[in-house]
Amino acid sequence: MAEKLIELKNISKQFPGVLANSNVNLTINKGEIHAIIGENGAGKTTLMNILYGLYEPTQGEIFIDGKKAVIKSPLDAIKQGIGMVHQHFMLLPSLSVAENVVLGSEPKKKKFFMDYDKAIEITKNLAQKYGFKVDPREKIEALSVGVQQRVEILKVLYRGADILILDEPTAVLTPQETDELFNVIRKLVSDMNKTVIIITHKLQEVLAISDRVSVMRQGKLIGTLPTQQADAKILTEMMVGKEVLFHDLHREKVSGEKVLEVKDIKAKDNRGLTVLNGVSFSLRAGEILGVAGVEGNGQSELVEVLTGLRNLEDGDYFINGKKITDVNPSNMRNLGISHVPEDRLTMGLSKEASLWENLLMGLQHKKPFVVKKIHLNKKKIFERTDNLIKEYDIRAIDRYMKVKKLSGGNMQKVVIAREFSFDSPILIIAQPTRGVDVGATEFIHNQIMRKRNEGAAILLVSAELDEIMRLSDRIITIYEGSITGEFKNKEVTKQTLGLYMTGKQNKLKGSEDN
Amino acid sequence: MKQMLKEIFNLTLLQHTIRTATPIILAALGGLLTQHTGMLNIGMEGMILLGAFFGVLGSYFFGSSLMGVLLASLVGVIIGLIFAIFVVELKSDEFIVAIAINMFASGLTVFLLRSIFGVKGAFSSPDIVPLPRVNFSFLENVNFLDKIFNNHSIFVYISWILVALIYIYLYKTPQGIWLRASGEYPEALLTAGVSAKKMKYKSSIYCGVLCGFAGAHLSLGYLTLFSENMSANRGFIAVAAIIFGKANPIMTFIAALMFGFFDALGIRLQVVGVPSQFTQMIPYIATIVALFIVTNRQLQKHKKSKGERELA
Amino acid sequence: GCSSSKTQNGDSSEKTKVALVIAGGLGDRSFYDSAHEGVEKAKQDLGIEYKVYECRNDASLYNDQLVQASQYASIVAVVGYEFYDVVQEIAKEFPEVYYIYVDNEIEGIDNLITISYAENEGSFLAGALAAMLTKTNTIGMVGGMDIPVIRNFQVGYEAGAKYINKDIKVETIFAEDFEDPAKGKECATAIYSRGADIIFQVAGKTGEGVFEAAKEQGKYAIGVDTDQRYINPDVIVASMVKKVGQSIYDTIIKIQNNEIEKGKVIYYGLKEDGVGLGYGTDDMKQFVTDDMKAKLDEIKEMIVNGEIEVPTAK
Amino acid sequence: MKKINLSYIISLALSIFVALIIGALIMLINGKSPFIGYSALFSGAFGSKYNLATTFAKTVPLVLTGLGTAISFRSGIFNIGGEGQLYLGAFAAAYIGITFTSLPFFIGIPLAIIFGALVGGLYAFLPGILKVKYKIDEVITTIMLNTVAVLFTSFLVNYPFATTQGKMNGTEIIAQSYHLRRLVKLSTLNTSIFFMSFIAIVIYYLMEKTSIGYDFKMVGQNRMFARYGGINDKKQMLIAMVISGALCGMAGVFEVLGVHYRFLQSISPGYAWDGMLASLMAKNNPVGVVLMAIFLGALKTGSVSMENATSIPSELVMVIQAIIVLFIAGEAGFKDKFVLLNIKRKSKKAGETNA
Ligand SMILES: Nc1ncnc2c1ncn2[C@@H]1O[C@H](COP(=O)(O)OP(=O)(O)OP(=O)(O)O)[C@@H](O)[C@H]1O
Ligand SMILES: Nc1ncnc2c1ncn2[C@@H]1O[C@H](COP(=O)(O)OP(=O)(O)OP(=O)(O)O)[C@@H](O)[C@H]1O
Ligand SMILES: [Mg+2]
Ligand SMILES: [Mg+2]
Repeated sequence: MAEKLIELKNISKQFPGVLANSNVNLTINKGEIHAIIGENGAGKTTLMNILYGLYEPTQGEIFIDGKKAVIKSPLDAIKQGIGMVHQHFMLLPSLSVAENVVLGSEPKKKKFFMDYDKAIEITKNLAQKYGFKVDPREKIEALSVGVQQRVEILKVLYRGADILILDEPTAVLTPQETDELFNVIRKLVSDMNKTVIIITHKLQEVLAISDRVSVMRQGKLIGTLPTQQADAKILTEMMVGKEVLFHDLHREKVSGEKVLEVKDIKAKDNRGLTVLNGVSFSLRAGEILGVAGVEGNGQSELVEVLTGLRNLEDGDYFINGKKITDVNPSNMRNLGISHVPEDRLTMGLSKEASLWENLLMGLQHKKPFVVKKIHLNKKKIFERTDNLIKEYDIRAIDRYMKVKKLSGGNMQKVVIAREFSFDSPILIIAQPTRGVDVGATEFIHNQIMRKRNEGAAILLVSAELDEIMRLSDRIITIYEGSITGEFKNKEVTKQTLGLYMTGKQNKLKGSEDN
Repeated sequence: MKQMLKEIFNLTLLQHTIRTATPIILAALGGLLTQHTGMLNIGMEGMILLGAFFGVLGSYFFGSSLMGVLLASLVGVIIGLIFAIFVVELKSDEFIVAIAINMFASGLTVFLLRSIFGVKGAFSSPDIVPLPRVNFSFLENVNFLDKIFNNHSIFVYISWILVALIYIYLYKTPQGIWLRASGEYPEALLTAGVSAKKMKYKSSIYCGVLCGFAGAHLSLGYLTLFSENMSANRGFIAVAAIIFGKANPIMTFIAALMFGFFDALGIRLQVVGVPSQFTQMIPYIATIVALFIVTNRQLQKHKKSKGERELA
Repeated sequence: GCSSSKTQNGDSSEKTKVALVIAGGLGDRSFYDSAHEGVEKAKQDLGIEYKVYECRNDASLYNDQLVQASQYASIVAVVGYEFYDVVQEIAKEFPEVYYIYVDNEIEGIDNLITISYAENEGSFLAGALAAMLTKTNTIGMVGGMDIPVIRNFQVGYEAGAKYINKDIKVETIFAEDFEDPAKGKECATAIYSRGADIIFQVAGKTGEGVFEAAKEQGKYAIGVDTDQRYINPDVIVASMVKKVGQSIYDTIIKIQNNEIEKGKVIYYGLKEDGVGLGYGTDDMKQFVTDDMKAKLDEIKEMIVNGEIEVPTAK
Repeated sequence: MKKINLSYIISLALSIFVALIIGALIMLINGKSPFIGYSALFSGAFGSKYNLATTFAKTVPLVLTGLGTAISFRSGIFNIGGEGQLYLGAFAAAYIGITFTSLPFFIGIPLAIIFGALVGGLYAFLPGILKVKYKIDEVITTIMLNTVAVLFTSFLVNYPFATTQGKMNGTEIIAQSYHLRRLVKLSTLNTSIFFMSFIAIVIYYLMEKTSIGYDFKMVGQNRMFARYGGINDKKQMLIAMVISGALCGMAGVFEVLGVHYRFLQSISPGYAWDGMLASLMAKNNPVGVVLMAIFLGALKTGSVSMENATSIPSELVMVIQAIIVLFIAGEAGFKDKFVLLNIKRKSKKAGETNA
């Protein structure tokens, strides 16, 4: 019988207007990997934030090793040996890796000054010990999310945590990175007998790594069961409360015109380094072209170039065969491009604005939503808003609700709803289901496929190979700013894609030379 | 012509520069701390004024300028605390709180001026003990060093030392890192087990103290009197210096000196017959021009370095 | 504001009510305070009661304060050139109220007597004195702002100095601020550093800084409006006094005895003793020797009987 | 939506109330009667036709500068330069008024208003372009340009445009045809209040009901999002800045045409700052700005009568005003703290019942 390490006893958390957790009882055993799953807004993060001392529960108690623990602040939690890797990274972009790792308990010299050399040494050693590849001197802002994640984990380990909480660690990771992460986690548990709590929306991950799994719904803990006894179907039902059918997506035969084409385009990233050198491909109506690639190989910039958000340094860009000279966002929108950006919070939405305002963006100068040139036609606007809320089943109080109060899954639905409602011939979609729960993911996939079947040309960028392989008709792999391969979906395996994504193989040699 | 330039550009110009810059430097050093914790503090105007008044009060009653400074800093602590409570705890708009503090300060000082000293407008008295002046004998034998750097009021030198200290504090100590972090990404700091609120409080209190110094220097070092609203917009100039210096102590220091320099220049140009309205504009226009040049250069550099990376 | 407390005590029924409306605020230790002394004196001697209405240099209050004053008092003393427009309007609205308007010139409104001071004449003497005291043949002046009133001081001052010594240097700086002593100090320091050894300040609170500079440099300064020597007898050798209080006081009496000629401008120059030099009290160290004073009286005479034509600023 | 506003009004009223209580204490400590004090304050602001008029006369410039601030702040560009724009706008109007003296009012007045607005707008364009094109912080530049404008107009009225009658550091009186009619005897309230109301409605409409206002708001809230949505963020910021400047310029125009009938060297006692205060306190909501402007105007006139009628010195009144402002700033915070307390209390009960 495993020994109990943490016991949460009927924890409740009331936010203004929302009961985020209600009478949750959860037990974590020593040395186990415990998965927590649930829909967006189910209360997972809140519960963990309570355990980590970020929120004070409105009710309930926490026991660690059978003793009642008072955790009023993260510091208390750290002292209790708890460490948390947060859903949204908690790293200071302007500081170096080392500075971030030791933040909060820095090594000192002359007991007043920060000892940088020591910090760097510490970080090096830690990284070696756990087999991470990171340069302690690099600034965070220069790192890919994958690496940033490792820094987060180093942070936790540096503070000597025995209990690691990982909130959606894989949401932003590539398959390779996910595998690496899981290896680390297993190592931590087996070799260093640490205990891990992991939150994720991806069931196959749960089944792959966890010993036990707890399911939350609407703030309540529905149940905990050993992973052996679980499968995707059971867990989904527990999460959603009803059966979700994953029938295959219905794919119609559509053969459309070539609507978008780029020839040998080049672009620089924010630091002025070339991240796209000579990318060429074309996109037909009624097809989904998947772009597979490890984060940071230029796919983000590719999307920004195509949507006019980043300037095109070199190369040609055609839409419906016409060469585009003035590439800017409003122009591209007028040319019929819709865009689901990879980062909804900084680009896809205005958190402070209401639902209707967020859904209006892009139409505010178009009839019938504006009349007499500038007058906003609220009646029409609200009509549309409410329809979209229904159609895309966005869980919100009303059309006036501020978007920041929605859960991530619903935030994403807002973006999808807006962009899809334009009925644009071209859709450029990046990371459509990042951090989104199963139900919502299924819903979004169906919407994308619907668009395709209606004859839209869709460029799909995703770090999730499964997603790409489920939706795409064709797949191109991108590595270090160049296309390394192109495949018909059915004719390629994950493994092969992996090779091309990591540059280990390259069909179109020579495209790199220019 | 040559004669005229001689009359303008002489050692007194630099003395004047240093004197005028000092109160701005002191206040700006405080303001840049709150700036780093994410609070733009235009309440420094009022904080300086209070410092000036309580400096005089302390010096007058205890017959010691040190007591004046202590009292001024004490009041600074209190006002800093109030600012923090409203901005950090009650999440009030820092502009409004600052404006309120400025109103409060100019009201309160006038009120106390009359209820304590029984005068309105201004109070000066031989019993106000001024801050000591410092004289380095080793400088005396080099004339221009002597002229420029010798026998200023003590806070002139303190302000220079503080520039260095605060620079070290911000960039070389854990505390400094936390302080900056609390502005850049409070949640990150919090999850690392350090209270961002606490750092914001600290910065606000430091700011109060430094503005207290600025005020005390104004009323006990620069002058030996108190007069209504004698802070005369130095708080706002300090804000400008901070933004100009991107809240970096050294850059801010330079910005303040620059302002002092052009102020001195303005006054001297008047003596050679430029209409006063225009000479008094000089510091303000100069600041804008300087900003333009600096930022432009940065933009150019950015472009250039981009190019270089290209080749690499 | 403050002084209105004086109304509380005593039965206000038969007492004449006087209002003092000032453009700035009390406590300038010069112009406005001098006016305040006048009404205070009237209160002591004539048993009137009064209230002070401060506008604190807020243009939006000139009208309001004047109206409130007119509703309260039967005699309203209005101090500050700023009221030029407003006082004319309001005076027409309250024909039963007497207005004593200080520091400007308006004729033809029956219930409005204006008092105009010949600052230039007083400043002429100040200039002459400065010229006599200087050992460096360089004297200075710090003005609050480059505005007509102040320039009127300036021209008189320079003329006076030149009268004593026609190739004397007069350095003038305007601080463009009446409330910044620190700036005043810098202006003065700049002038002293250019060889001047005596400065005439016409800059309100900014002028306080001039005295500080004089003290620090061991040089001389001349005060303004009231006899400011008491502020620092060791460096302030004299003051160009503008007897605002006195003139208001006199006018109140005239009004009470109906000796007033309606709608006239009363000039207070040297002749009327409205302006002049103040040497402080005898317990103070005197810098101005008796023969200097004699010389100054002589000059005064010549100005009074028109032998000397003092220029005016425009 | 409506609900939120209501709760906001309530908590606002509460915080003002608390502030007044503290003010009362201060008066008591100084041996003054709060009742006399506050009744004087109130009647001074609203007591009679005249007082009411005076209050509204004060609000005209506050509303205009307040809306100017609101529109720029909402667009994410911070125009602190209202004071300077006001001075130049005022002078521009005066210039028209003393130059084209023969124009009939129905041409002259609009001309003066438009020219004043234009000058104010242009003066705001400068920091605006520096911001969007050269990334120069607009807060500094506008603060600096304030002083420049004040000094420059001061030069103009003391040399080239100095009046010849009386000692006044101002321009000549503008031609009769430019004078806006006074509405209430003795008070300076004039027809500019109608212009002001009209402009306020236009700005309200612009900010709340139009696509332009929508663009402004989106740019201010999240520039990335705005650009992504196809809005030209830089252009919007620039436009907002110019409108802001024009409004502040107009505030100056009306001081000349309606109140002083000439440009005065110190024509504004910091209207733009009070306007900014109004805008901040109203969270840049146009309707709120108008209400706050009226509130501040009333506070100003009221406190003047308060210090005249009672023996409460002006500086004390100022302290009380400061406290009121402070508590208005604290409003949101107080509310949150209060709500949280409630939740705690409730859930405690719940917990007990559960157990
Ligand atoms: N700071 C907060 N203020 C108000 N309500 C909150 C806050 N944090 C969470 N909530 C509410 O609590 C609910 C649960 O939030 P929580 O983050 O725990 O969900 P989650 O399970 O982590 O969702 P996701 O899977 O998207 O991360 C949310 O739907 C939200 O409405
Ligand atoms: N001020 C707030 N009021 C109400 N709910 C909030 C507030 N802030 C955050 N939330 C909710 O708290 C939860 C936690 O916030 P968080 O940023 O983790 O969103 P999330 O749902 O986890 O999104 P994602 O999974 O995409 O990161 C979310 O459900 C969010 O909607
Ligand atoms: Mg979460
Ligand atoms: Mg999530």
